[in-house]
Amino acid sequence: MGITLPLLILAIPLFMFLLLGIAGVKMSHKLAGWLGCLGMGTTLVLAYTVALTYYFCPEFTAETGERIQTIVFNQTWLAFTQNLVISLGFLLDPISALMLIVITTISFLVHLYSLGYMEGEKGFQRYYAFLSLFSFSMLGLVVATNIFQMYIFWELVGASSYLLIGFYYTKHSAVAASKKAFIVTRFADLGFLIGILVLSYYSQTFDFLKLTTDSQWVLASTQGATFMGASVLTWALVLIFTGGMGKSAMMPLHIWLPDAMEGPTPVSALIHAATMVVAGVFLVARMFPVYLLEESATMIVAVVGAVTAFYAAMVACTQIDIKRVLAFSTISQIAFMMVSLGVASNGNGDVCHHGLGYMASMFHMFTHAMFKALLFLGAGALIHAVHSNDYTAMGGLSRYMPVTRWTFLIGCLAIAGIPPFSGFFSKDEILSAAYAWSPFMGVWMTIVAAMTAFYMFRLYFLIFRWDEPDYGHHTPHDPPLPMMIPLVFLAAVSCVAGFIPFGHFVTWNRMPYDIHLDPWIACSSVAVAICAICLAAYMYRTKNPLPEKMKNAMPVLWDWCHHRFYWDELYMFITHKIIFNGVCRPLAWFDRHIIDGTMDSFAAVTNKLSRVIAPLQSGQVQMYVFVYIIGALLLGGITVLCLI
Amino acid sequence: MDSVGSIILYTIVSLTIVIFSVLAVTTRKILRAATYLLFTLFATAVVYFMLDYQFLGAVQIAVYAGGILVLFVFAILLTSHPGHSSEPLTSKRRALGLIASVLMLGVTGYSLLARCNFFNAAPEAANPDMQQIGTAILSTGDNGYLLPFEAISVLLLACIIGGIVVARKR
Amino acid sequence: MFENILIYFVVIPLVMLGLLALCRDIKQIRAVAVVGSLGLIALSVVTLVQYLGMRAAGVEDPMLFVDSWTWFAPLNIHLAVGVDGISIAMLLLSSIIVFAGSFASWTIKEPKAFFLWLILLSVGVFGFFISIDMFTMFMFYEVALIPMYLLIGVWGSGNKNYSAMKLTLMLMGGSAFLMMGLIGIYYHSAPEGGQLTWNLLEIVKNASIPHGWQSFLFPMTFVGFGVLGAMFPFHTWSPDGHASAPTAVSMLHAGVLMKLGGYGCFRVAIYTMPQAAHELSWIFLILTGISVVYGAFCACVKTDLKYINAYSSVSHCGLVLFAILMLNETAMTGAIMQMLSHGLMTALFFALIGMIYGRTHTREITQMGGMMQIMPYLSVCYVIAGMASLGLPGLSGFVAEMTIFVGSFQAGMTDYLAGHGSLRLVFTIIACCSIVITAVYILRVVGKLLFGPVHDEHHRTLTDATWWERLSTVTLIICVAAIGCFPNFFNNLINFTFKPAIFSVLGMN
Amino acid sequence: MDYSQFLAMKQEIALLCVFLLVFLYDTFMPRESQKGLPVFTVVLMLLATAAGFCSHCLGTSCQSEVFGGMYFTSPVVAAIKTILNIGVVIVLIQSIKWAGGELMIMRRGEFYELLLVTLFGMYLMVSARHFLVFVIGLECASLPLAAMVAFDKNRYESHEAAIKYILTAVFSSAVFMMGLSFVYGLTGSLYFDKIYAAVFGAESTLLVMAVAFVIAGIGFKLSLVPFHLWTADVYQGAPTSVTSYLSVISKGATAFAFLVVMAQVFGSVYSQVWEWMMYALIILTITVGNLFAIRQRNMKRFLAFSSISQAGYIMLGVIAYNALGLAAMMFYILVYIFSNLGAFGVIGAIENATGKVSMDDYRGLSKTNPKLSFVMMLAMFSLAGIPPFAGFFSKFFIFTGALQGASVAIYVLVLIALINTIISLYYYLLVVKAMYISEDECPVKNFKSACSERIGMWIAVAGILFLGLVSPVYDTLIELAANSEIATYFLR
Amino acid sequence: MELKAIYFLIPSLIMFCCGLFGFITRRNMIAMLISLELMLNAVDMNFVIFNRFLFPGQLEGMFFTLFAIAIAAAETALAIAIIINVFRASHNIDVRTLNEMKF
Repeated sequence: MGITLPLLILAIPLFMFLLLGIAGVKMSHKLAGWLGCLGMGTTLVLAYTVALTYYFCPEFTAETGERIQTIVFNQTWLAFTQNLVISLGFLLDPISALMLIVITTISFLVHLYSLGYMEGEKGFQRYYAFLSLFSFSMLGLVVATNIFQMYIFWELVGASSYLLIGFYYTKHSAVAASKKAFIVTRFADLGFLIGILVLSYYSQTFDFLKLTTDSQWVLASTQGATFMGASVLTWALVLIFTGGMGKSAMMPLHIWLPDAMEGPTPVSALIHAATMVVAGVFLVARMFPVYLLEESATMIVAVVGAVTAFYAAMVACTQIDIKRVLAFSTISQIAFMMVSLGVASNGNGDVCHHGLGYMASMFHMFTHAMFKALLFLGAGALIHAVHSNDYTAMGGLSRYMPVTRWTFLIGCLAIAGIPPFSGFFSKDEILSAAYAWSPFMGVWMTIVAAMTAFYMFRLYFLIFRWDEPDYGHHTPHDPPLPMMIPLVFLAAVSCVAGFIPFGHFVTWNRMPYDIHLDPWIACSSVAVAICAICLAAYMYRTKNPLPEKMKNAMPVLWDWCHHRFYWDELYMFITHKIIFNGVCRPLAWFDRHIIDGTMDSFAAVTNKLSRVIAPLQSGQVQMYVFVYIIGALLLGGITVLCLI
Repeated sequence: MDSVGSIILYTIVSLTIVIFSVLAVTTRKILRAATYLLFTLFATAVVYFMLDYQFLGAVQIAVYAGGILVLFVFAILLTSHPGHSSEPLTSKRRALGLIASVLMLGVTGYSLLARCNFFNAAPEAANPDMQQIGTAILSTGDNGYLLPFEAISVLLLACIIGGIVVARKR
Repeated sequence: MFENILIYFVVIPLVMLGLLALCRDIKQIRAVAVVGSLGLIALSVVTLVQYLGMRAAGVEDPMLFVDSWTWFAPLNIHLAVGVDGISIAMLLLSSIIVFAGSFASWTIKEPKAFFLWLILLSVGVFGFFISIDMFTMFMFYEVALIPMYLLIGVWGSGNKNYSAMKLTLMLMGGSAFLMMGLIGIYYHSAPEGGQLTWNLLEIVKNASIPHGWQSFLFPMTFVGFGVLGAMFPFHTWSPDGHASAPTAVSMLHAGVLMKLGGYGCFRVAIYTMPQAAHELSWIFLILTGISVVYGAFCACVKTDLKYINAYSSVSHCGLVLFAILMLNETAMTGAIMQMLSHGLMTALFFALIGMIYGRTHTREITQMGGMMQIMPYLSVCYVIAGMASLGLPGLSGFVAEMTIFVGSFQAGMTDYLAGHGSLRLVFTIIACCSIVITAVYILRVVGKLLFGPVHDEHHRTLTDATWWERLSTVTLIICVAAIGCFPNFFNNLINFTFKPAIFSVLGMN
Repeated sequence: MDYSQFLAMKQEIALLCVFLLVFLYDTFMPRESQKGLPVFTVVLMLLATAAGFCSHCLGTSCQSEVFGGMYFTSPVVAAIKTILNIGVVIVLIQSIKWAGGELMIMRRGEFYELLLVTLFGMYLMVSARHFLVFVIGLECASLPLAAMVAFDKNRYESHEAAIKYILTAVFSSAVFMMGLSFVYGLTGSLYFDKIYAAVFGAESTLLVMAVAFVIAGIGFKLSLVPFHLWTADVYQGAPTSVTSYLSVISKGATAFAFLVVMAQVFGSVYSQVWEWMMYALIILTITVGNLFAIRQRNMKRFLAFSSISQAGYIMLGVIAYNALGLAAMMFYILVYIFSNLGAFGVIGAIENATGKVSMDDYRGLSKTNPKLSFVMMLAMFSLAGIPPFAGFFSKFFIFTGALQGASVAIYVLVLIALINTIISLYYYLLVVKAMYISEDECPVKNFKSACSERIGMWIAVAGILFLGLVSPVYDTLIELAANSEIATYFLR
Repeated sequence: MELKAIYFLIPSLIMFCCGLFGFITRRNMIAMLISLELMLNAVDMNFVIFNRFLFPGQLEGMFFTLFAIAIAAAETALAIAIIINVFRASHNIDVRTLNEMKF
């Protein structure tokens, strides 16, 4: 494959960013919007060309059937040492090709959708510029040939996410949310960075191919190296995973994602549902062969994923803001993917169940991107219609917004895992992998799947059924065409995506693999999902006091769930009370009063001394003489004493 | 072995020096101080004579007693009323003076006493005659004092000019 | 003498001084300033090109354009010049900042005197960077210090008398130690009976400073330069000084002058006394490591824009010294990159702060807000500067910091595994933490100052940047981005120096 | 009796000729042409300086010892005399305006005569190799100064300063001569070389006391702490021209003479007796001078304390005890002459024009009198040792000279001295601050200073700017110093 | 009994110390000058004594004294002139009133 197309895939969004960023102010909204769409459209076409060529062109398949990892180009960017070199390149392999498709698709749809959604907003051009920047960064991230390139784009997506969350910069909450998102992920990135440093010290390379193909050999020097009881490799991998946790909003570092919903809804769809937040999953997948080496690291991935999935699902059941529900659902679903990756390892340096987990994770990443984007865009349409994020302002909307309603329903069914929608297939694979790893994990994840179905349909019913609030003279209606097209398209994809023979494209060892449904697991999961949907329907189909009763029955649980288990408050306490008031302020005080005070006190002491010895110069000539003679005598006398 | 006479003379002279020095700086009446100074200077001259430096003794009497002291007396009469006594010393100032002079006496006295060759008696030596002195003062060679002699003339001239310019009314 | 290109780095500013003295009105002054600083930029570019050409032709000398003219023969003092990649990078940086600074002080009051002092300052800076003779180096170093007093005292704001005095005195305190160190080096610059010299290259070649003396002279010189490099606990001149200084002076001071400290530590202290550097670096590692996080933490709670930036400078410049002390090729390269990067972005920051202050007449972030709506251009620039500062890839800060971290970590791990203690490693990790703290205070400022609703309705009437302000900021932004996007060019430029020079000294590689 | 020996004293004779001519002019010229006296003196003095300088250049000022070794001259001695001459010329130029004033009409001639005699005394001091000549030189250099200090008849301070000066000076010379008497008692001679030979191995309590008294006596003129207390009062009270003369010429000559005495008389007991005394004195001098200077508001008093601390730095050249130190000291003196005279030139000009001498009156001076404040600033920077002004070089060289010793003690001493430069920079900057930064409602009005004052200031500025940058001056000095007879004492 | 150098040195030293005491304690400037004369006189005596007792072969000490007497005379004359000058200006010769300039 020539380097032109891949290069263009990266170059066009970057160019669009610069163009819209610098010249955008002078453009009309329409022009900027269409330019953005055009750019992204071109990228979409190019990306599809590249990805499909990769999947279907035999030159990328070895005789064994293994898909070949190809570095299309790799340009040295910064050479730290002979071995440690940051290159900017383009690595084409199954998962990057997959991500190319996902990113460009969703990004293009969001571009299109935003034409309607963002119409008339101040800073429309800026919005498109940032979207392009994000697309560029995300594409750069997934095609990274080395871990440092990934880190670079990792930071860039963080920054574009910051800019987009804070798009409504006049709103305090948006500014705060963007700041929070950036800092929390920054903190995680610190771990990522140190992880990279540790790993690269031992491996003496950043290169993914070197790291993943001969992991054993490259990392041989870590053998036996331990730090505080754990092996160095574990430390490195866990630290790198910390970076992934930050971006993918895993449990202790998830707090930024719900707040990130302050950004425009299409942005949430693109960044905080479909693409950026799965970067953590992508990172672990990318490093998967290395993770295989270390049992405890995959264990941690799995456990963190499982806990997060459950936690997020619980919280999602109690949220009022529909975007928050979706956000927690995203967290939960990404956790599914993490779990899936974690359970792909059998703990002995080999994969478990033919590496089903890995495939399932990628599959779920793909399907989730589609249906979650659909849900977010649907939510966007709703918000666009009623100008509120809370479901309390909605209800009975199925009458007014039929298209939205049906597409939303498809999304809900997909996420709930109802066949034949796409979510069913991918989730089922994950559950299979989890059962294969440990039955407990399987059951746990099934419960989470049931909760997923419940909260999604709770949301659905609350929006489209329940009781109709007073919309006044401003009746809601379906969105305009640019917003409609993406909804319908994504709904269609969600219906059919499950039938893609995903195992033929993406597996851990890049060998084709046939998916087979385990009927027991499939049936059980569908059964619990349907039960959960029924429960949701029972509780929320029409306005009734049942939810209120439930809430009052378990006030503590509800409270904790509603307040997201007080994680935000905890963080607030740590950052404001401990770091700010406990460290920064005392340090600043210390600096001003102790350090600076010392410096000033030199001056003060000098001044004081000068005042103290002033009487020496009394103006009395007899005193002068007295000092003189005493001085001379002392001078001589002390010398005499010293000599003796 | 010195004669008894010279020992007696030494005793008188040294007592005079000590007593009148002390009196000169402690008396309240300024004119008396000048008089005591005169006695001290005379006693010094006597010491010079004792040590066979007659010329020096003569110079001492002529210049000091005859010149400087007269100057003092004139100055005293010019600046203060006769019989006027200065105010008593403050004890603080007196303490300072005592400290300084006792310290000086102690340290230097110790140094002098510690030096054993100061306990030599005076060796016999020829009395320098006037011709010797005169030659030395105008000689340019080793131990000749022509240069200081000329230089001090400049100094004296300068002091005259300085004295005039300072004392002149305008 | 005048066939050496380097000498023009001093000649041009001197000619500018002469012309400025003749200027009658503001237009002429501006013309002189702009043309002169453009000339300096051109000169540094020409030097760069020639340097690269000679390197490409395979010239392996540690320094190029080396020339030496006797000055005080009895003491063997020469006016010796010479550059390597590091100096050239610094020269480029300085000329760019002088250029941007001239535009940033376009409408200063009493322009003639101001520019006279400013250019005198730059004489010192350029002279320092081209010198390889310790005496001339020191002389130019001090030449650069004193104009600061008047520039801050006369054109400054706030508590300017105090700040100017404090800055000057503390820096002179540093140079007191420095002078002692330099003279000490001189007296041991040659083996017994050899010709003593001030020339750094010869000193390094002789390598004759006895070990005991090194451990005395190294701290002297390092502290001496370290004061200017804002090393904890000698950094306190920096916040006050920067806060009171006029815009262009802050730019030049934080942008270039503080680099003199780092450059000097590297070029004199470590270059000539490698053994002591090995043995004593731990003390200064601790101090600089503290600087890095300490400055960042302090910046988190300050509300005056200039204070925030000054503390941020403490943190970033601490990183420079920190990296130098790692005695590792990569880290040192990173240190130089960081000097460049910090120089440019902090100059940009100060320029912007000056421009904002010039409009709002306050620097308290609590009294401002929503500037993005009022002066979008300046605000965007501020965001870019902030992003550079917190290490966004594509801008200069990232490259520099990453090079430092990678290098330091390598050094730290090597130390640790060799059983030399984990100090380097621990402090590397502590220093890495600064990227988070930096993000905190940068975003805090950006959030309070630029975003959010307009705090003071009076601010609504304020105007956005004028053309000269735009020119000043755009120049800096382009440079910041250039380093961020094409780091390897600078990396190679700097790196080439190490191999022949420093690392033969340090006995590495 | 070989009176041709007087011919060896070329510079002294030239000076005395000037003195005589001035005397004759003053005495016999008609009243109306008396106004020409200042210029006449300046011209004569310039001629004398040029003659001395040329004789050096022509190489005729070779080393010679006359009067049985009482008087000694050599290129380096001639050089210091030339340096003093240069300073005197500047002082004379700067004082033309003041001396031409109405108040001085009756005393104009005397002023010049006294000044020349004191200069003669200093010549004797630096050339003396016998203590009697030295004492006469010392007295010659200090007694007429008392009269000069009292020149401002209408200012009470002037009288007060004069009386303080004469009383302490005589006291000091009494102590000094007491020390000399001990030296004589120990060694039996007053010739430097004989004492040098005799004093070695004769260390005793008495010798220590003698050295202490000698140091005190000379230190008095150098105003080393604790023998300095007269300085500030006298500088403040004396007419500005006299103060400037006192602060640079007198100090420079004495410093050189001091080095000669310490090296050629007590050099053999350097480390045993006086090295530590000097350490103590230098530290005290620099520190106390600085501490007092911080709080001064009167410019002349301020410069008095500054000159005290400068004397401490000059003494570093003595303690260095090597040729580098000697050269650095001479260079320091030269630079110090120019810097301090620059400052005094401005002070004098302002005092003559407005009568103001307080630092507070200098506020906003840069607005009204930019050139004056510029000169003042250069002088301050030079005194503080800021490059590229000459003071930086002189300070650097004197430290370099001192550190050649390489003992721990000398490093500590230099470190203390260096730290003191910070304090000194502080107060020098206070002046700059007053002129450039502080605002005042009624600053000194713009005025045009007299031509002579301007010439004086320009010369000072030229010296401040070029003495350091132009290396031959220092190179010559170091060559002279290295080949001088004093240098041979350092090596013993 | 023999007269030794020290026998003369001690009175001379006492004279010097008396001078010192007087100089520090007396308020009258002329009295201070008188004290100074005592000190100078003591120095002169020292020279003579040393010359006589220790180095009888030469006359350096004597000559020094000779010149010192002249110097003392010059000093005194000048000092008295200045004192009279001060007296004219302030009608006071109390040294303690001379403290216009201090600190």
